[in-house]
Amino acid sequence: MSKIYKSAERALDGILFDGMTIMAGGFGLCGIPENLIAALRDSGKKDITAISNNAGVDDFGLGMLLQTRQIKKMISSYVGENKEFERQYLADELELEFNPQGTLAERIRAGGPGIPGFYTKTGVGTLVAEGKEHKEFDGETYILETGLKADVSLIKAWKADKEGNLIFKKTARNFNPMMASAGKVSIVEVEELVETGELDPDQIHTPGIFIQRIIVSKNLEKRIEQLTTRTKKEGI
Amino acid sequence: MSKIYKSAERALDGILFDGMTIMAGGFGLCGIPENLIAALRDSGKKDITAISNNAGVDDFGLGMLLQTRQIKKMISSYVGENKEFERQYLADELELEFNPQGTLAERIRAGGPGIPGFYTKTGVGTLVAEGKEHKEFDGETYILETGLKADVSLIKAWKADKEGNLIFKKTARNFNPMMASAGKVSIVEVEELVETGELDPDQIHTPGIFIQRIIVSKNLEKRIEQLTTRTKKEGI
Amino acid sequence: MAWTREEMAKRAAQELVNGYYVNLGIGIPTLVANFIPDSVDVTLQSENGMLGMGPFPYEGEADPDLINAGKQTITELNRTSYFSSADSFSMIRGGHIDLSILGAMQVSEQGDLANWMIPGKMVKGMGGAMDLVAGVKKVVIIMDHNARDGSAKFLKECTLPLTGVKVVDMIISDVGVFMIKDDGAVLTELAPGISLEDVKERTEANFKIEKHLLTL
Amino acid sequence: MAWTREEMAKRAAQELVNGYYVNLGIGIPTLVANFIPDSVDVTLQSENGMLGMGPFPYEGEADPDLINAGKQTITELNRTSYFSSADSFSMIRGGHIDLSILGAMQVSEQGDLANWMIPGKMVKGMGGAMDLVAGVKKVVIIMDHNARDGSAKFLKECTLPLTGVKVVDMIISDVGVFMIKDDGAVLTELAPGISLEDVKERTEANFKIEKHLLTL
Repeated sequence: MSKIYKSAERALDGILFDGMTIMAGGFGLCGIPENLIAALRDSGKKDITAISNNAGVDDFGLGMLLQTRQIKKMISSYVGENKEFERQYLADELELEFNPQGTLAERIRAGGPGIPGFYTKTGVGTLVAEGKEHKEFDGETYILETGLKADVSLIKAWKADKEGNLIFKKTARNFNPMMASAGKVSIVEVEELVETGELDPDQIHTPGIFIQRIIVSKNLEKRIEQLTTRTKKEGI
Repeated sequence: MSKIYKSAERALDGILFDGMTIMAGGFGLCGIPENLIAALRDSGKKDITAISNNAGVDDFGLGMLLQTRQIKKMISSYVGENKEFERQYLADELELEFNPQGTLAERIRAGGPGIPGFYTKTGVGTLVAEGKEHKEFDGETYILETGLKADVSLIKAWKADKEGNLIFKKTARNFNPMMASAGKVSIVEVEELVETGELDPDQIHTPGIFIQRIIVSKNLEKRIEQLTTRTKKEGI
Repeated sequence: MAWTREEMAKRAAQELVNGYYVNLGIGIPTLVANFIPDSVDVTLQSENGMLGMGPFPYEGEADPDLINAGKQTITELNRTSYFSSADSFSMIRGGHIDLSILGAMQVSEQGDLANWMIPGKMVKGMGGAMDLVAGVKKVVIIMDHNARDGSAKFLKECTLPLTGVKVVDMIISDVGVFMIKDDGAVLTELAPGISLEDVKERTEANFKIEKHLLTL
Repeated sequence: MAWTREEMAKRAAQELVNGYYVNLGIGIPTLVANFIPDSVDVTLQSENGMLGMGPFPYEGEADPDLINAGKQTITELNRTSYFSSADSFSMIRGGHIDLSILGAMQVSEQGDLANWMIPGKMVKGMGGAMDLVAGVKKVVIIMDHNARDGSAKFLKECTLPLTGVKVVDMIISDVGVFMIKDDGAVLTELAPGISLEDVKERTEANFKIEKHLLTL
């Protein structure tokens, strides 16, 4: 019953199909499952609905799946960094559903506990509210948003133990924990795999119950999208 | 702008009123804000609506506020351990709203992000569903539950830094993190107050933004409700 | 010779499958933990916020910050993780727990369950039971087949307030085992010394009988 | 002599109050961090999952796992905590952030905001802007008072798709400061060298004028 797979390719074996819905963790290029995205590209599966806050850049992250035209629809909050995305969208080759970032995070979070819908005031009176049920609570208007689940969630964590208990690092956490809970099958790639018992049980971000398969990342690039620095002279 | 108060009494000063709604963390007697509950009792404030998974025992936990008749209404999932509770309830002196434990946890969790309502399948077809809106999602029936907020949340954590960043210990975590987010004012009592910077920023369970006031617990009793042990001979 | 409580727990333990995440209710279901075969590795969830529940602590080693949903002091294991009640019920209601074993006051032939409330008596609350039956993939009930007054507990319809509708997959009682499927209940096992006639007499629910039991 | 971008950011920094939790949008709002008075202790939230955002890293010390919502490499502080996107927006939508400073394409005199979409052009998405304006206690807009073609951006009604309805509390533009209250907008400050006539000419929105400005 080991959850550990030798490669991203093997970890995806038998669970992919055309027309599937995937979630991929990350904010920009930070905390993205690089190996798993590459293996999904290599699988050639198509007509994918991809739920991810962003769409990567042209040659990295989910951008790789756009280049190969494997993605039919994106559900995202911001896609500014990707020219091929723009081209496909303007040519009507790609469906796009924009969600406010907090609504997207909460919709994915709702997938974990099986909450099919919740009300939020985000987007009331905007295009986002069109066609959605409106409801008043205590005199204020809210709109109904639905929970999201994925056939497969692709997760990036810092460390895992062999049970699939996960720890994320800094802002690479972002959407990963909720996506781990919202996937029918959730696969994680980690920088370090440790023995069960090495992680402090009070400090586990995602308990192993949410993780079905584990791989160790190979050749992580961890590309920086916008390198901003100061020189020592500048002080703070 | 220090969040640190010298005593539970001072930490509650100026924010209590008759008829208020409080949340109190804990599961059974595990992870309850002992000092804060005692100070709330000493305040004499009455007609309180108390949201807490349990109602303590006769002379400890929220049971102390029942003895003094300060609680008008309890919202709980299980109250089996309290004879005074039973007496007041059967004598119609106490209102009681039972929520399924998961529904209660999610209602409190919804308070943090300001979600006024969500759908769940828990309780469909039972007394819990009576009078609640029913709605179908993908052919399955769910009921509408509302989010909960408190005027004041009483929280018990293991450690805090001076910013109010919190770490909980083992199963004493339970309802505490959600209640911290759902309180208009959230007050924590901790076993240990550390300097800001001593806690690992990746390992903070409740960020300080949710905590307005901090005290260090005095004379914690940490009563055990059901001591169950094995002898070394028995092995596992 | 109907099954004892221990024998019922032992029978329930046969439902455990390697790799399962399991939630055991309070009472007889707790006993199931004592009968998990060595060859089967399951992870016990406690709804107060723990995955990977260990045995009771040794005398003198109990930690007040470490209890299970029955409020008993327990221990942690290598694999243990702790989390909030909200995250705990994400597991439970979201369908991430494979199996829950619970007690019952009444079960109907459609799989309705009543196990939290007797009108007119003091009600302690449903705790996590409604969430468990709503969300867990497979729900197994362990119960005495009849109430103390001899009345049937496996009924055409429950008369007590429900915990959940069409949620029970299997009943293990002192007289045998019933599977509850979409097209009705089926008696699949008999406790030693219990006859089909015994079961029929002591049961109000309609049920089919699995073939091999008819040839006994 | 209208205010420069830095001067607008500096004016916005005056809205920071000791103990505030603050979210700064991308663009000019980011500059506000450079003008926080030493006497004011605020905690910056970044919606990708960080509270207590520090300055840019020194050269050679950037960490790809540590970025802000603008995807820039940053650093942590003593007080920093990291959390998931869901927890981040619990803070934002739940009213736990005291102040957000954002850019705008258009603002209406009722406080409607448009800052994410121009029909017919490629839309990049609203990111966290709709959540911020829906949930944060006070929303301050920094913007050029007029578009590049000279057209007004502070309008009777927004013509672009909205980010939020009645959400803006204050506008800091290069010509001055407006407060937006329940009963309408009020011009409360003028940038040096800007006259009331200038503002009226460059603004479509109706606004009142605070007394002391009339006596200038």
